[in-house]
Amino acid sequence: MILVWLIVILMAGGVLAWISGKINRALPRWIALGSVLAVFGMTLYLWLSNPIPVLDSAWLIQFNQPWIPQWGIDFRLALDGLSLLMLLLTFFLGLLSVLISWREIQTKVAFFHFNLLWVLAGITGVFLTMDLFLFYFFWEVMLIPMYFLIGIWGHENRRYAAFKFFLFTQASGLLMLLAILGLYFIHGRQTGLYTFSYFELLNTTLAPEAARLLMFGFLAAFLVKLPVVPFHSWLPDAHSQAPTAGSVILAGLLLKTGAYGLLRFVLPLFPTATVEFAPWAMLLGVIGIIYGAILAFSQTDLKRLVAYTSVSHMGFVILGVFSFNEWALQGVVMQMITHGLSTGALFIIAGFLYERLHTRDIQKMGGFWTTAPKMGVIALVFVMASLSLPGLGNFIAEFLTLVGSWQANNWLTVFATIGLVMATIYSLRIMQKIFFEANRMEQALPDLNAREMLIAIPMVAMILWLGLYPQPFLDTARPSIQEQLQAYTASPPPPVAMSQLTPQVQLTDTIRLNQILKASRHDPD
Amino acid sequence: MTLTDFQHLMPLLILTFAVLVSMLVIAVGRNHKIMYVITAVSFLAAFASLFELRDVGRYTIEPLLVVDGFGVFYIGMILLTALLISMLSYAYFEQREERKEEYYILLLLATIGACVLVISTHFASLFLGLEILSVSLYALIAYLRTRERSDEAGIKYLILAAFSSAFLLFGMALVYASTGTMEFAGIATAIANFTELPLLLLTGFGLMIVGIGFKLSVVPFHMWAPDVYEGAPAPVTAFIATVSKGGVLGVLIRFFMEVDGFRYPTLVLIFTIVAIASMLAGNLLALLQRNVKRILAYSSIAHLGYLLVAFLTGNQMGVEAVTFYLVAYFITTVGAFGVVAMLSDKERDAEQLEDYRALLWRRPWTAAVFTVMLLSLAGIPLTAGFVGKFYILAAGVNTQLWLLVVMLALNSVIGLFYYIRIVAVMFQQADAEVEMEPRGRLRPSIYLASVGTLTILTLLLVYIGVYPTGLLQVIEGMLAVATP
Amino acid sequence: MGELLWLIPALPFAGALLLVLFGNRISRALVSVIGVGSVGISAAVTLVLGIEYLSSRPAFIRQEVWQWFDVAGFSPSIAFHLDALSMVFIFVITFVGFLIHIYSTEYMAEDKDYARFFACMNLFVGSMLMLVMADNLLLLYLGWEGVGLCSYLLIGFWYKEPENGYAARKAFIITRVGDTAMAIGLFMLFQQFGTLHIQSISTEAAQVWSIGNETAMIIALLLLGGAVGKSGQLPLQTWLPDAMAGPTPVSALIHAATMVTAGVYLIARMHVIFALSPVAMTAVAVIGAVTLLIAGFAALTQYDIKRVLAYSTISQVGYMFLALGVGAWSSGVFHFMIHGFFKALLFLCAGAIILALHHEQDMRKMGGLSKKLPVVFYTFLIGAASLAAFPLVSAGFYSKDQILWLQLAGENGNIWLYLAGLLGAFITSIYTFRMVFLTFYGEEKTHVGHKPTWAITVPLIILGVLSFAGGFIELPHNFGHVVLFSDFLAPILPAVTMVPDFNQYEWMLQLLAAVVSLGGIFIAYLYYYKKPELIESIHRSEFAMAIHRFWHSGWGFDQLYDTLFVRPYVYLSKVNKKDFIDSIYTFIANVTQNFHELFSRTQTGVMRNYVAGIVVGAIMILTISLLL
Amino acid sequence: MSAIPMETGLLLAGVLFMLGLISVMIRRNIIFMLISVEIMLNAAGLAFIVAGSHWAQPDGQIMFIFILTMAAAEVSVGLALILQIHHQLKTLNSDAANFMKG
Repeated sequence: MILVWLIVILMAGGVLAWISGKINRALPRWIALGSVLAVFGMTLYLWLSNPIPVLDSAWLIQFNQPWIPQWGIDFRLALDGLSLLMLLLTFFLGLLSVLISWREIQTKVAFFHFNLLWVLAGITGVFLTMDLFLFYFFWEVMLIPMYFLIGIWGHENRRYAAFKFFLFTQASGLLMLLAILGLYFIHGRQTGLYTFSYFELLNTTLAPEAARLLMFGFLAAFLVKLPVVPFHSWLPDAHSQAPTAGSVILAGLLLKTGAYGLLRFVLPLFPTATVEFAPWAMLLGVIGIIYGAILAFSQTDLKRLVAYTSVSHMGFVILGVFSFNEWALQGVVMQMITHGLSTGALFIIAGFLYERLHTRDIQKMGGFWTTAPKMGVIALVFVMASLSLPGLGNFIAEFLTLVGSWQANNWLTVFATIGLVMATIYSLRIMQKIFFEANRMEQALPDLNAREMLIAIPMVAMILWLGLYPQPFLDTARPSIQEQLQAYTASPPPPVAMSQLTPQVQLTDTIRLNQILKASRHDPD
Repeated sequence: MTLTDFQHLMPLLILTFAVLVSMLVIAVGRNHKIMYVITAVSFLAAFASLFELRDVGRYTIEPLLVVDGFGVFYIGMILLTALLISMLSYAYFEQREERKEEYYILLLLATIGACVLVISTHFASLFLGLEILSVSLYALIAYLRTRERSDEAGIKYLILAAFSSAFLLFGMALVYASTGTMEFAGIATAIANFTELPLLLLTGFGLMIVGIGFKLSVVPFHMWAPDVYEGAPAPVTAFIATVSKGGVLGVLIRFFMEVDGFRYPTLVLIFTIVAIASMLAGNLLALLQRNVKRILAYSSIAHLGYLLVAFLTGNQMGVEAVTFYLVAYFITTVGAFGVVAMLSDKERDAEQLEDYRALLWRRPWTAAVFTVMLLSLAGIPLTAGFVGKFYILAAGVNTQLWLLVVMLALNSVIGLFYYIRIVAVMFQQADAEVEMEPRGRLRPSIYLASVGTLTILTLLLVYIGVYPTGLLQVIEGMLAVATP
Repeated sequence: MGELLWLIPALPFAGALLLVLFGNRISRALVSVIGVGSVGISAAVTLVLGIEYLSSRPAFIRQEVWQWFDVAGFSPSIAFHLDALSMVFIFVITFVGFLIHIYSTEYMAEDKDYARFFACMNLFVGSMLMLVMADNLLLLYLGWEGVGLCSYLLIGFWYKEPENGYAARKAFIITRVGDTAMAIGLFMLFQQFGTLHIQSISTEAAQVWSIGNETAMIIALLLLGGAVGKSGQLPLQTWLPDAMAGPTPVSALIHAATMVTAGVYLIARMHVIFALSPVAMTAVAVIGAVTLLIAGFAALTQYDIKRVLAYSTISQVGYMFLALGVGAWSSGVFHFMIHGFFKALLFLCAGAIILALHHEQDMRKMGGLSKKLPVVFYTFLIGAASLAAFPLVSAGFYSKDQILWLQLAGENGNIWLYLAGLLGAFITSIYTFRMVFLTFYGEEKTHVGHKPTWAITVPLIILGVLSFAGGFIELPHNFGHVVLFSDFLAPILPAVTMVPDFNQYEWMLQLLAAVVSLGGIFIAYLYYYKKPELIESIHRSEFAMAIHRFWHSGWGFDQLYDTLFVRPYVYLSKVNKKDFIDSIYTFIANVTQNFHELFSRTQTGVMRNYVAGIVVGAIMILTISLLL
Repeated sequence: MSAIPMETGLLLAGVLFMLGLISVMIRRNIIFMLISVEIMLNAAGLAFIVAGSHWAQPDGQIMFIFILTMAAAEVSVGLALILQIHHQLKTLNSDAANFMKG
């Protein structure tokens, strides 16, 4: 039931916030803060009260209630480590979103918070549901409020951005719906049991051709959401036009639903088709890493720049997912969390700057370190996170991903690693243009105030924690990752498929590694 | 005709009686409110009489009509829709000084026509139903006769409808000529004996499709729709978009299921082309349109295309999908036009996009209702439109009509654009020059019925969107007996 | 023992953290106490541990602070490893670091970002210690990147000047190129061994691979890539001269004594892998030889005193690589230590001069400082002698001579490498004393402002003593034969296999080296003190000036990279700023819109057209139904 | 009784239908368009009668009566509308009634 409460509290809070706007302008903010705090507290409690689960049951809590029995649709929620982590991230960023909007949003406050909470509710649903119909349902539910957030409270070009965001995600989502339906009927014909239950559908045996088509249906939605080049073009617009809270949620959470979908659905549902597609997917990932990095370098709109860095960073996710090993997947999960934090933080800093300067053009900025050293330090931390400096969470994520992807494909990993150099190039440009050099503005930039520090400090603390002691997070994710990988452990991805794409470095002792892996897998520690 | 026959035709009789009473009342003295109450009560009564027929099974009134679950459900749908439309009409017509009372008579008559359509099993009853509907509509469309557009729409609809009726009739004649019967069942038997369909019959079917296609406003017979939608008063537009089309679609389904037209690749091909063309043309035409009523017209063209997808599956699931979608579509369309009607003033309807600018801030609840309606049309979850679209897609995937299904998905995206565009206009900031409340309005109490209706519609829409099980059960239960 | 190990890096980190959090709110004196004190205590702890270590002589001491993470058997720890090799490095880092911190209190006294400076310096010392104390390569990588960050922050310390920022970014990016290679090396190592624990890898590699193994070669070359980037070796050396944009103590600590030698540490640390691959070894040696020559020639032509020293650093690190490349591990490390002393000394002297001359760095505007700044002069002279390998009395002579000697005496040596080293030594002494003569002799050209006080002079003197005496812990066979240093390292770093019966030539080679060094000094004396007109004659020759310009620009590497990489990248980025993929979608949208307009045109509003539409539809339907 | 073959009768109806159709297409005057539509309806009626006589059933003729009735109703409404249009547009040219388009 607690899972249902999470969603219900958010939705009810949203409605309440909307209504309360009639009474008092500040009330919606407090209601929103209260509801997010409540769900965050509940999730934290769940996390702390559940010791690291043992291997054979990845699922911590399940909730099941028939919904549309005619079609085999249940209101089925379930929580495992992966979902738990995603929820923690969701509510953490949700909390920050409420806080950063405290001063930024001054028009239609009540409706803003309604949308904010409903986006969070939709995202929560996506991370929790184990019924494919319900999944699609939530997948769409989170879009509308997001559309409003961008379209109403966004910057100058908000309508265009909102449209683009909506159309891209909808178009891809519909393809996923077709694939879900295809899977539903195939499974139904096979077993006579027509159901959208994730757990049942996992047992579907698919002809290779069908599997491939269905996989592409799912991929369409997730790759657009992630986003993978060449489906990324909604993202820079949406990210740069959204209000700060919107950008944080977009970059921090909505992109993660794509990654989550890949992990949760694509991997276990289509074990053979994914292996076939893996080299191409990894190639897409690498292209994304490099392409995003190159484009980020030349952007002059700060939020647009950060948006392209997201494209680049999300390339690591798909690279990792299609490596099919635990290191890479742990890296992916870490990347989801750390990227959520670090990019969210960069957007927040962009928001702080925008509030003070009313511009996002970095060519007009410069020399802010002199007057705003606190902001400078915090920006520095997250810029460094974005170029994956060791000691910060992003490094663990990207290093694990690359270690894992190296096992799968050498050359692509090499190019992905080169992406780190490019990350350095664009990241340092951010620091240089904003905080260093001479101040081009007439006015002095006020440093962060107490509220802003309250937002920034937890993020710095989190990113350091994730960088120095990520084990609690890794432990939480482990059982579910192993579950997702079950179909792959029996047969590692055939090297043949990879050598078709790229010449391989000759390696002599790969067998040794496998032995080590096996040994370590049996070892509980 | 026996007494039981009359019992089974009770809803129609109630409506007919209401028409007669209305005429008498008008003869005695004009009173808008009384007429309005009579109409609403008669619709309610007719609908209530349907409960008697709920478990009717299949009752045939030889040779013209059949009352079965399918028919009862569709009649119910039509009656409720007509009721809702009449509820919305009151405020709309109250602010117009013209004679308002005959409107309700025409509305009742048109509803009777539609009801006859969906229970007809004979060309004659089909024709009669259709014409009762059409002729009433001619008058309804041009009802606000001082408006140029109303007249233009009326004459366009009249000429074109008569023109298409000629096609339909000629087609019927040819089918009759080649089969020797005008009963659906008889035609089915006759066709079953042919190894290959004779030319005459095919031509007949082809011509009939023209006539039916016109009423459904599918491509390429759709061109009247935007003009008529624009010119007609908003409630009448809602009526055309829902009741008229629903009735025709009902009889089409009945006829096709009866003769099992899905066996003939030619017919399937024609409908496939029509469906795809309707989806594409409808959505593309609506894309940058700035007149809301025209947008809704084009969108209805597209929606008929979607419906045809489910129709083309040619099985029980398809019929259920069509029916479910129709319910959702009816609610949504009535709701949307209801909003249009509510925002209209006595000079003109609120049809330009500009009229909706910043509506969300001026009249948040109206805007919210309209947003929900538009989202339902777009097929976004939490609304009935989503479940309906899902049902259609499911039916399509089930029958593996991949081309149609993919086209549907693609078109949904195009469609999304213009629905969202209206939503975007509503939450735009108001320009300083635009007056917040431009027009003098009636007493708020007059709008009570409209507001209530819209609220009900919205709640219904969300309810079905969130919990469609109930409606699904009803549809499955009612339709199970109907389809052979 | 060893419980205190974690304190060594932790103290500077704590200092940095304190300064970041409260630096702006506390007095300068307190900042100095925290900044200098943390490193000082760290140095003291090092001393305590070092004494303990020397007295008990364990193979190594390991301390695990916590397990970093554990993913499917990949379980690196935050753990420290102390053995002789890291001992040497820790010693240099903490002590030289401590001295430079003291020095900085005076050098940076006027700067308003005093706290930020010390925060970065402390952070640097901490990261550098992390690097050399790490027991696994991932932690090493953490330190490795950490020092890169600090280097970036400190080069760009005076951030108002865009050039400084440029230099800082250049340093970070170019070293990151090397780091990337190294990271790939780590991936491969992990794939091979399932761990990044250095000891395990070293033990296993020796068992699993035979000499010449291809994988070992690739890994070694990749690690070399990292080393080359960090140590400013060819082909990634171009960042180091520009890095002189930072404050001079930074140049002394980071870009001379410690960080740039991280590559040396890495190779020495992973010597097992390198030893397995002759190709990689040759690459190391050749890179070292070529770099030391190129940088030497470039140093000859610089006017900026710090740039001379920067090129000299590149060149001297080249010697270390040369040593490592022939398997003379401990000689390389020995030279690192000595170089750390004298180069820090030289930089600090240069800093004192620059401070005295109001931030004037051009040697052409210096001169006659020997009287004005006597302490600086004499300590500089000691440093210069050491750098030029002045025979017998300078530490540099012993460390460099050992390297040159092993080029011939070592089994892996090569006459060409030897000659390159010898030539390098000759050039070194020329440019070193060019510097001495230009700066301290001749007439005074700029007024001396700031006279150094104790905070500057004491570190100079201590480093001067070390630069002089440091050499005596390792003396050649025929000359005292003291092997304290290589003995100390022997458990970790194997000795060079010598060519048999070669010892009798050693004195000849020593003599040659001495002659070369003195010859260089003499030439510098001749050209830059005695007969400056000789320089004039060079300046008149077109050809000579062309070469001069070429060398001055660092052999044109900057221009080359600019053309090859920087400009294409920037072009590619700028030209696609609007993202051409976006235009694909715009195109689709436009096509849809065009369709809309096309279709809209059919809705003419004219009834007869609608009739025609129906007729066309009817004809189509009839055609289909009749033809099919 | 030598019946006219059904095909011939239908052909006649078809021709009539085509005539009506073509004149709807080429006529601009709304009244003439209405008349032409009536011709088409009558063609359909004729076809019904022919078919009915072929099958020797009264159904065709019944249908024709229905059609006549309907046509009458339609014409009455139509003429009223045309009057209104003429009142407003001062012309019966159907092409003039094109306020609504796009």
